[in-house]
Amino acid sequence: MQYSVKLDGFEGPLDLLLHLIQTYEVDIYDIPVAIITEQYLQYIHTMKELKLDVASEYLVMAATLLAIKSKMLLPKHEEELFDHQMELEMEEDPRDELVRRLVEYRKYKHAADELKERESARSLIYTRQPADLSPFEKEEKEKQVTNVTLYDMLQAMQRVFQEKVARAPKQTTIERQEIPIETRMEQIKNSLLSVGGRKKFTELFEKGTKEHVVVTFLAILELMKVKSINCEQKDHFSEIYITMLEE
Amino acid sequence: MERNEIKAVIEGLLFVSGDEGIDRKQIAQVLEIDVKELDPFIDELKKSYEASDRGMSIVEYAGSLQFVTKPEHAVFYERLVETPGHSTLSQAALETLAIIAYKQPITRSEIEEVRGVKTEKPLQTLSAKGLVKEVGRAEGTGRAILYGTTKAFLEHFGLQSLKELPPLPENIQEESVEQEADLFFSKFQESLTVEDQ
Amino acid sequence: MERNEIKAVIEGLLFVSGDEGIDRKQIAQVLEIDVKELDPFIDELKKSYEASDRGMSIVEYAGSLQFVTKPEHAVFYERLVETPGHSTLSQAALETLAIIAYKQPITRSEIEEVRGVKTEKPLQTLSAKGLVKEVGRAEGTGRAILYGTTKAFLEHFGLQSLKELPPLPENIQEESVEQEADLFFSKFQESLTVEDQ
Repeated sequence: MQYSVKLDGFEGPLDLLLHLIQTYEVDIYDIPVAIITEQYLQYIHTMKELKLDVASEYLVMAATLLAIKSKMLLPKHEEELFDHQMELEMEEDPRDELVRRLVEYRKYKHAADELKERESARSLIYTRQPADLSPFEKEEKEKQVTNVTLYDMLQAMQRVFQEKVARAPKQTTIERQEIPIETRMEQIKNSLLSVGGRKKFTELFEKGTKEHVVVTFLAILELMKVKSINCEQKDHFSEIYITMLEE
Repeated sequence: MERNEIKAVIEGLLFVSGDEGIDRKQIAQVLEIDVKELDPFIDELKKSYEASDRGMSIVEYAGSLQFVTKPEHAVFYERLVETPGHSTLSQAALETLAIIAYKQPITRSEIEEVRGVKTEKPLQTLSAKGLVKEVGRAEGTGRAILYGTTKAFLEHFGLQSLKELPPLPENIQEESVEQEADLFFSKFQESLTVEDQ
Repeated sequence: MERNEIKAVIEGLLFVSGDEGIDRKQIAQVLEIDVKELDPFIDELKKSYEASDRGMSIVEYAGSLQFVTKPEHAVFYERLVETPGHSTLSQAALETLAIIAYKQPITRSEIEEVRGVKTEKPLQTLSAKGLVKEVGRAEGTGRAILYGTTKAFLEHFGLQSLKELPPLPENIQEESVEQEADLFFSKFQESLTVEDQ
């Protein structure tokens, strides 16, 4: 199950941190490191549970957060040795560098949103390809090709495929057989019952098609939500067992 | 729908459909009106383009309507072709050339399958410019002509051999990945809706 | 040359140039008149297309004039299957593009420093789409590639020039944004909590 697709929805550790800061409504300039670190690690953990590829950048950030956290926990009594005024001026907050990066990143994330808006406004207008002007070329010029580079050709290829994709949906969506989630939920319950109410998580994904995997996964989430099943896992990375709950 | 809007959309449709043209049935479908209702609008539009201060006119070939430039302005388009900065290959020709370069040997109908449109004219242009040529015949019935690029093609793009063509961008495959992600989220949202009921 | 003819040819030139657009200098060259003489004609043409019974309007992107359809008619053009929709960029590509747009020329590692993640793939996508390009090499060891935005970038976002980019926000008060991903994770975590009980 490799859903390293955009499933996680985050563009990297900074994006995830911004999300946490927003969710917990904390001040970006005064981040409660302990809480944020804990939440951050929980996300990483969840991603691993989902067998998502956790990019190394996320782990580097986790280490950074832990380092900041420990620096902030340094025994206070040492500080008493210094003049209080001095300390305020001299000592650097271990969070400073991280805050600087977050604020910087946030600016561009915001700019990206603005571009997105412009892009969608732009998508409401249509144009046409330049007309074929070859009939207007003089005979002796016909053999010549100027102002065309490899790059133009690559662009053209790109365009061909874009157009092909744009044309495609009308032809393919009809033939896809959709499995309703409710149906899959029933199937999962029945298959659990048939083996005494307990099954390995991975055994539910035997049919390899992508849609089947997606629907099965969502059906499991839904079954957990309505408390029809329970999931347990003894250790990190060990097999997850699905158990039927009393109805 | 207002009369003015119908007129405007017909003009816009003629414009976006470019050199391919658009037939009356399609226009009627887009506007969700009866084909017969179109006539007065098209006549009016045709007439307005006949004025001497207009640059295009509307022609109808084999049931397909399209904008074309006026013959009396030909001299200006000839000049345009010669202005520096004007690319000498049309977009259609470039696309066709790209497909041939990456997928040769290839038949015309295979090219048309990828592009989704007729490709006779661009192929003629490319042959005339010596960039592509016939390299053989396909097996099977019809024995269609197979096209490939020429030595002049390599020279023009400064390539030693076809192996030096830049690799095709990965995101051509990416598009299908995005569709899968979409499938995931649409399923997921579907499940949320179910839950709300 | 007659006034009507000038007007007609400008219209025709805009038409044949399609989404490539045409700049004032080229138009003047083709007409063999002075660039300054063009303005009243272009203004007049622009104005005539503003009427509600017209399907296109004239816009100026990246210094090039071009015809585009009117946004209020988008729904009709969408019904034409053959018309490719604008492909939209992924979040990763948009972020990368935003950083390049504001900080160009910039190296890949500088972009990665801001984003905090590898940026090879989005950069490839953007290059392949012609939205960014190599604009030079950085000084010093390695002589890393410097990236900048292209004319196609301006066109893609309907900008006249880079100056039209909105100023970067210095202090952002973010309202709480509900994300799909968040829904997803809260679901999942909820389920984990259930399991812990």
